[in-house]
Amino acid sequence: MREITFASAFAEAVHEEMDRDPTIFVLGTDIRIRGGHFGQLKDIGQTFGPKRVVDSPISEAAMVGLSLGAAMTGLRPICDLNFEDFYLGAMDEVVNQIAKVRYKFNGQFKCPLVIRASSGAARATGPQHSQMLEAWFAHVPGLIVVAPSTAEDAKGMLKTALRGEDPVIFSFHKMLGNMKGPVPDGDYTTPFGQANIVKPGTDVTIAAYSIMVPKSLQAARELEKEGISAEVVDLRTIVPLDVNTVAESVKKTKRLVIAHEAYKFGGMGAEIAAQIGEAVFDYLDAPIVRVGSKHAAIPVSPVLQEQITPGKAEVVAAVQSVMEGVVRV
Amino acid sequence: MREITFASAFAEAVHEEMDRDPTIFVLGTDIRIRGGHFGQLKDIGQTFGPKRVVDSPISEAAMVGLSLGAAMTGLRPICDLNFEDFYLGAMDEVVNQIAKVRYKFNGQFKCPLVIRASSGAARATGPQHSQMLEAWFAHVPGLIVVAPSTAEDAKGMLKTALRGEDPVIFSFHKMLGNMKGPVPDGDYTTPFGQANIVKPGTDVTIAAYSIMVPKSLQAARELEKEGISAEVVDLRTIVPLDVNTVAESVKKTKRLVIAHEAYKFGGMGAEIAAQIGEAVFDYLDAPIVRVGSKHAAIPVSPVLQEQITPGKAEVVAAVQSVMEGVVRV
Amino acid sequence: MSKANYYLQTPRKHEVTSFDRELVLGFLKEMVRIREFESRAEEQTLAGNVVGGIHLAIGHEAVAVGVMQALRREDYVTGPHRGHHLVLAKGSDMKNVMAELLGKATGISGGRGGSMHMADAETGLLGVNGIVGASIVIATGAAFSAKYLGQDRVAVAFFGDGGSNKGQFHESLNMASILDLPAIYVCENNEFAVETAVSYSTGVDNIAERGSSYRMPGIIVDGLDVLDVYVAAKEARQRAVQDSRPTLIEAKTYRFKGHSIGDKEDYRTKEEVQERMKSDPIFKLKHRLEEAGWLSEQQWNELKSEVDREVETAVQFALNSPLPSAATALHHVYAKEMF
Amino acid sequence: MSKANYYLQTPRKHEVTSFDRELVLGFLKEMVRIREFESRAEEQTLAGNVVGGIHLAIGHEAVAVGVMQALRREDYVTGPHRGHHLVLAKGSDMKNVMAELLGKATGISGGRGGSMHMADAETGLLGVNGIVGASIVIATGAAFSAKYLGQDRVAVAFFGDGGSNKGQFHESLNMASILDLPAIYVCENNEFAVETAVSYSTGVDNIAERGSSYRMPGIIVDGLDVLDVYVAAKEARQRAVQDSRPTLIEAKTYRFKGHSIGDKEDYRTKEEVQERMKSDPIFKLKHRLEEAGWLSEQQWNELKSEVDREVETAVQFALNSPLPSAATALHHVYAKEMF
Ligand SMILES: Cc1ncc(C[n+]2csc(CCOP(=O)(O)OP(=O)(O)O)c2C)c(N)n1
Ligand SMILES: Cc1ncc(C[n+]2csc(CCOP(=O)(O)OP(=O)(O)O)c2C)c(N)n1
Ligand SMILES: [Mg+2]
Ligand SMILES: [Mg+2]
Repeated sequence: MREITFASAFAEAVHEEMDRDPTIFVLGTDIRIRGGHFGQLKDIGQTFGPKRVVDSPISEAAMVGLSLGAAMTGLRPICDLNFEDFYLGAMDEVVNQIAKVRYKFNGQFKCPLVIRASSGAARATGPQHSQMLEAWFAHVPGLIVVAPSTAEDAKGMLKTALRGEDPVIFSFHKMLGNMKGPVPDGDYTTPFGQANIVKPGTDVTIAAYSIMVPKSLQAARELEKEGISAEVVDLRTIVPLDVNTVAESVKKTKRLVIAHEAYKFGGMGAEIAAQIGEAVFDYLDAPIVRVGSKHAAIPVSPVLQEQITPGKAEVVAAVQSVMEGVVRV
Repeated sequence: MREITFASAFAEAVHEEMDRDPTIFVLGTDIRIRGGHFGQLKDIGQTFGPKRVVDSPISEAAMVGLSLGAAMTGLRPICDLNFEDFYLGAMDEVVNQIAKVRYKFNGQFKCPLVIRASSGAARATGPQHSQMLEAWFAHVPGLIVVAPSTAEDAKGMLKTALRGEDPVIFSFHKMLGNMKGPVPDGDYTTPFGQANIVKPGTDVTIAAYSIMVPKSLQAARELEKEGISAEVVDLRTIVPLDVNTVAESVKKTKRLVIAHEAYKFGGMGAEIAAQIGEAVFDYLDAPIVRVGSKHAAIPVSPVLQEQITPGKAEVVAAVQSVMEGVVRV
Repeated sequence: MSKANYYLQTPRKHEVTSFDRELVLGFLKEMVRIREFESRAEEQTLAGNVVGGIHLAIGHEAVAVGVMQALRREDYVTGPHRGHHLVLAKGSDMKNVMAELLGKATGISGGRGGSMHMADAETGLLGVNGIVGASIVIATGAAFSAKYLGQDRVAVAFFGDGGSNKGQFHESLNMASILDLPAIYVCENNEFAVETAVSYSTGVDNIAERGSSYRMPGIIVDGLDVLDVYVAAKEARQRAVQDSRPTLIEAKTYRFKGHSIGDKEDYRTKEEVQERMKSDPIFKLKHRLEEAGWLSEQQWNELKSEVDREVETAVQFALNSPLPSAATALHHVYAKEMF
Repeated sequence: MSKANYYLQTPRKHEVTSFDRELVLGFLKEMVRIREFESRAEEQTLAGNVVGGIHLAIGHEAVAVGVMQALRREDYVTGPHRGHHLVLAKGSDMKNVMAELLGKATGISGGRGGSMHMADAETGLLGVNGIVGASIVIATGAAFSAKYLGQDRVAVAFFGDGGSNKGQFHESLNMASILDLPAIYVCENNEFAVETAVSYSTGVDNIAERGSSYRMPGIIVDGLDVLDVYVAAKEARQRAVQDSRPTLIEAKTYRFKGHSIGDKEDYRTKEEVQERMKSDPIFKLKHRLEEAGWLSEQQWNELKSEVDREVETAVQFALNSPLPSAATALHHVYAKEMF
């Protein structure tokens, strides 16, 4: 299979879907020429022109609100918010409006749109350009939340989003953008709510999503050398959340580590741990351990950032601790 | 001890602290004459006048942003946001600015302010006037999050907030406002980060906060009749979170139910369950069960609302299920 | 991009006889329908039958009717928390509107939304809204959609004087201006946001002047004169569909009732309200029609009793309708049930 | 409440000799300091020593210097992502500013903030900010504080043309107007927000005209002429402290460099930039001083080498400073460590 980057796979999906469906348009800051801050949609503007690729003023509330009004009236917006941190200027639109519009009006309106933003920390992205808010969105009924980790899923899940009927929050981790992976030729979609076992193993389950999937795979390879066989589950979507696949894996391995880059405190890891604790309580041989960022804003200094955000080492340590049955993290 | 309402106790604290400290001011919509939507600060405007009790235009971002700028330069704002749902128009100010200002500037500035809002569902408050966002705020380093359940704590914790150096999110549940409770005479403060065992018991621990404390106490009384002795822990603050008191209780009771009105999915119950699962894994005789709202916006219809938000019955059912060791909720 | 310039226009007086008689009689009837609906809604609230608080639009009738009559059915409308008049004027069945207030299954939003969350896919009503400012952004998107799809359609956002101080107002009007959207922004300036006077909250003499920040005409209309509203809205609709340019209309009106039922109204005097009620928009139009010889007492009585029958039918319908089924509580969260 | 009316003022030309000579020579030096700092910051970025992206203010020097020189040290300032010039002009030690760009422990924010998060409690700099629009709300609060405490102090918010389309702009300027705050809002209109031209993004001819929505003077200044900026800022400060009224200043400038380092700048031509650089604010002031006989070649050379020494010292200081200690990563989240 051909290998392309996560970002290219994402852009391919936009291209193909815009070709297919004339009601899809893109709204974003600096999107028409530059293709967005990271060039994530380079060439889209040239291909589809200013009617369908619309440069926005810096007005996040209006961007998201416009997308809602458009989605209620027959269009399918892709709203590119640039950095995930910029959602914070449009939260009323996302939470009080988009998430609720179908429900509160008793199903009279749907809201098929995608909001994309670059999430997570890259080198020195600092306190206001590094956040991961998926746990927030998961706590809001009405939103679909996806956080793929591979080029294949980026493309397939965006297509699913653009053919679905619900609002989708697409978390695009900055550090995944340039990662390459195999992507099938031709049209395909990736279903929501199906976790993926990306590496089988027998001793411990590592459940992760987004950037922590490749980091967990690195950790698993390192653990292999120590004789520990880790099964790595890529959750892929946060809402819907496929806890079953994790539970089945845990029934086999008896141990679970959950890894995400968002803050550990109040993060999705807690929800997964709580659900697994309920679902397969009797199978667990050790407490579930969570890996996530420590509780501080993301500092610019790489020395400090490394202390706050988790990497391969933290996953390895967490696995070692559950293998010993002693919580060290 | 005299008995006064939660709302009066809150207002007493504002009165006394404003008397004590001239740098405290209140900013809110319809606050000067009416004392806020629920009259929660009635008479404050008359007592302290328009310099210190400032009516605001409907401009939540500027209200919170103004409070931040004022707090950085020597004042202690009490920003009254009316309904917790209205935070959504000021999230950038709360999360990207207030929560981070001390950290990102390396401790050069502090941000001592309180934001109060009415949270939770009352009869027919509907999709945009019923939210509880404490799990969101807990997921943001830099914020203190308090959700008292008694008049005594409302007063004592507001005083602690107004004498502290950190930004405090004060969750004031609508249904608590008129509940009466004993309040000591004279000046006192209630510490943050200390849960309170409001009813001792031996068979099961119920950890709750805000409105779910009185509901859990009702549940405990009902369970008493079935011969089940529940220990009810009022967490009081969400950040800092006193997991130790819960853990100690669980060591004794071996069973835990966590109850909050916020959505179960992605709520604070997950964090508490995950931490208890790590801390006292070997003591647990049954899976931890969480009680929280079901995953839908809060409908106006009371018939429907009752299906979504939890009450005494859901707590009773959850306790019964952990007593049987079978999860039914 | 065409850049129509800002200009400020002040209220105009139109001869009632310069309009079609049936049209104006229709305006009157629509206004009376709203007034009677609101009176019964108040009565039902005091009787304890309404779920949740409601905000009466008594005093706002001419704004809703004047604008909606200038629109076509396919045009989109959004509104704020105070919106019964908008829902009715846009054409929803009064029975379902009343049923919604009572939280019934037959309500326009199935009882899920209540007074502040009514929408009607049939009439292009994209919803009134519990959040101040939200109506403004959503209509902007609908206007975008109409233009994108090449439809002869406009989108109208209603909002209050208080709403004009939200950031969404600024972002939306700027967006509509630079994207040349067929949008109409109608500020119902009733001089108060709850207890807060517009003269205190709003740093400009006329909200319509804010059009100048967006190269958008600022049209002040007498919101108690349905004819002035109607003509301005017609012109704005024309500007929207022909030039694809937005308009800001400020309708100066007055809230004859409290902010919501139970409001003690200690921010204004009874005398002030009495004085202002002399300009009752229904009374004024009725008077003009009578003067023009276009409305006899008998016609008025017929109109009234027709409306009374409709409203009574709506109240009975609402009272007799079933409550929503508890089993449906988790429907419509997503396209397919997920939780 | 005093309600100073809106008026629009256009750029004014001032004779350089109508100012104090030392003052104007000081302006020149401050501007050169910024320019040289920025050049070295660019060099350090290309050398890989800077942590994170930076936004150079080359072309914006006259705005920062003109405004700051009109302020007192105790006045508050906030700024946006593009802010090195503001930090330096407000009086922070250049060494700590450069060290911050390099993410060092000696940086003005201890390496936690980097280019977009510099603040200085000593100079009243309440921070530049990574979020467009945030500077505007925060300064509004500082102005509130100054007035509340009865201090002879003003607060100044800097922001870009792009920032003027954020909701925060609207909410803040309205708030400052109705509360009569001693605030100055300075829009550095450099014609672009990243690739997006102000003529596309902003539905008004001059951002200063938006003052009319808030009964606030809208003052357009030539942002490449430090004297025009200085006089307008002095007047605005006076209006703030004497009348307690806010001012909106739009400084028309131009960004001589890319949005951030690495910007391909395919949204404008090289020729356009060359043409605009003929109005270099430093070059222009130097020329006027020379014409007035107030600046000899020798004086210029001395000034330049003084600045060069300072900047070189700053670079060496930054390069030789230690990195933050990993052990401090969880400090300053709360007043006391909690997690
Ligand atoms: C964002 C937001 N802030 C505050 C409120 C609470 N609130 C509801 S109505 C209202 C006053 C609105 O005034 P205005 O816009 O003038 O409309 P009116 O009620 O006068 O029709 C307020 C403050 C809200 N619903 N949404
Ligand atoms: C709320 C928000 N939206 C978007 C961005 C991304 N961003 C950073 S700078 C910038 C352009 C700002 O333009 P302008 O305000 O004119 O300032 P300039 O860069 O020209 O100095 C953008 C879009 C941001 N930082 N914050
Ligand atoms: Mg009003
Ligand atoms: Mg700019």
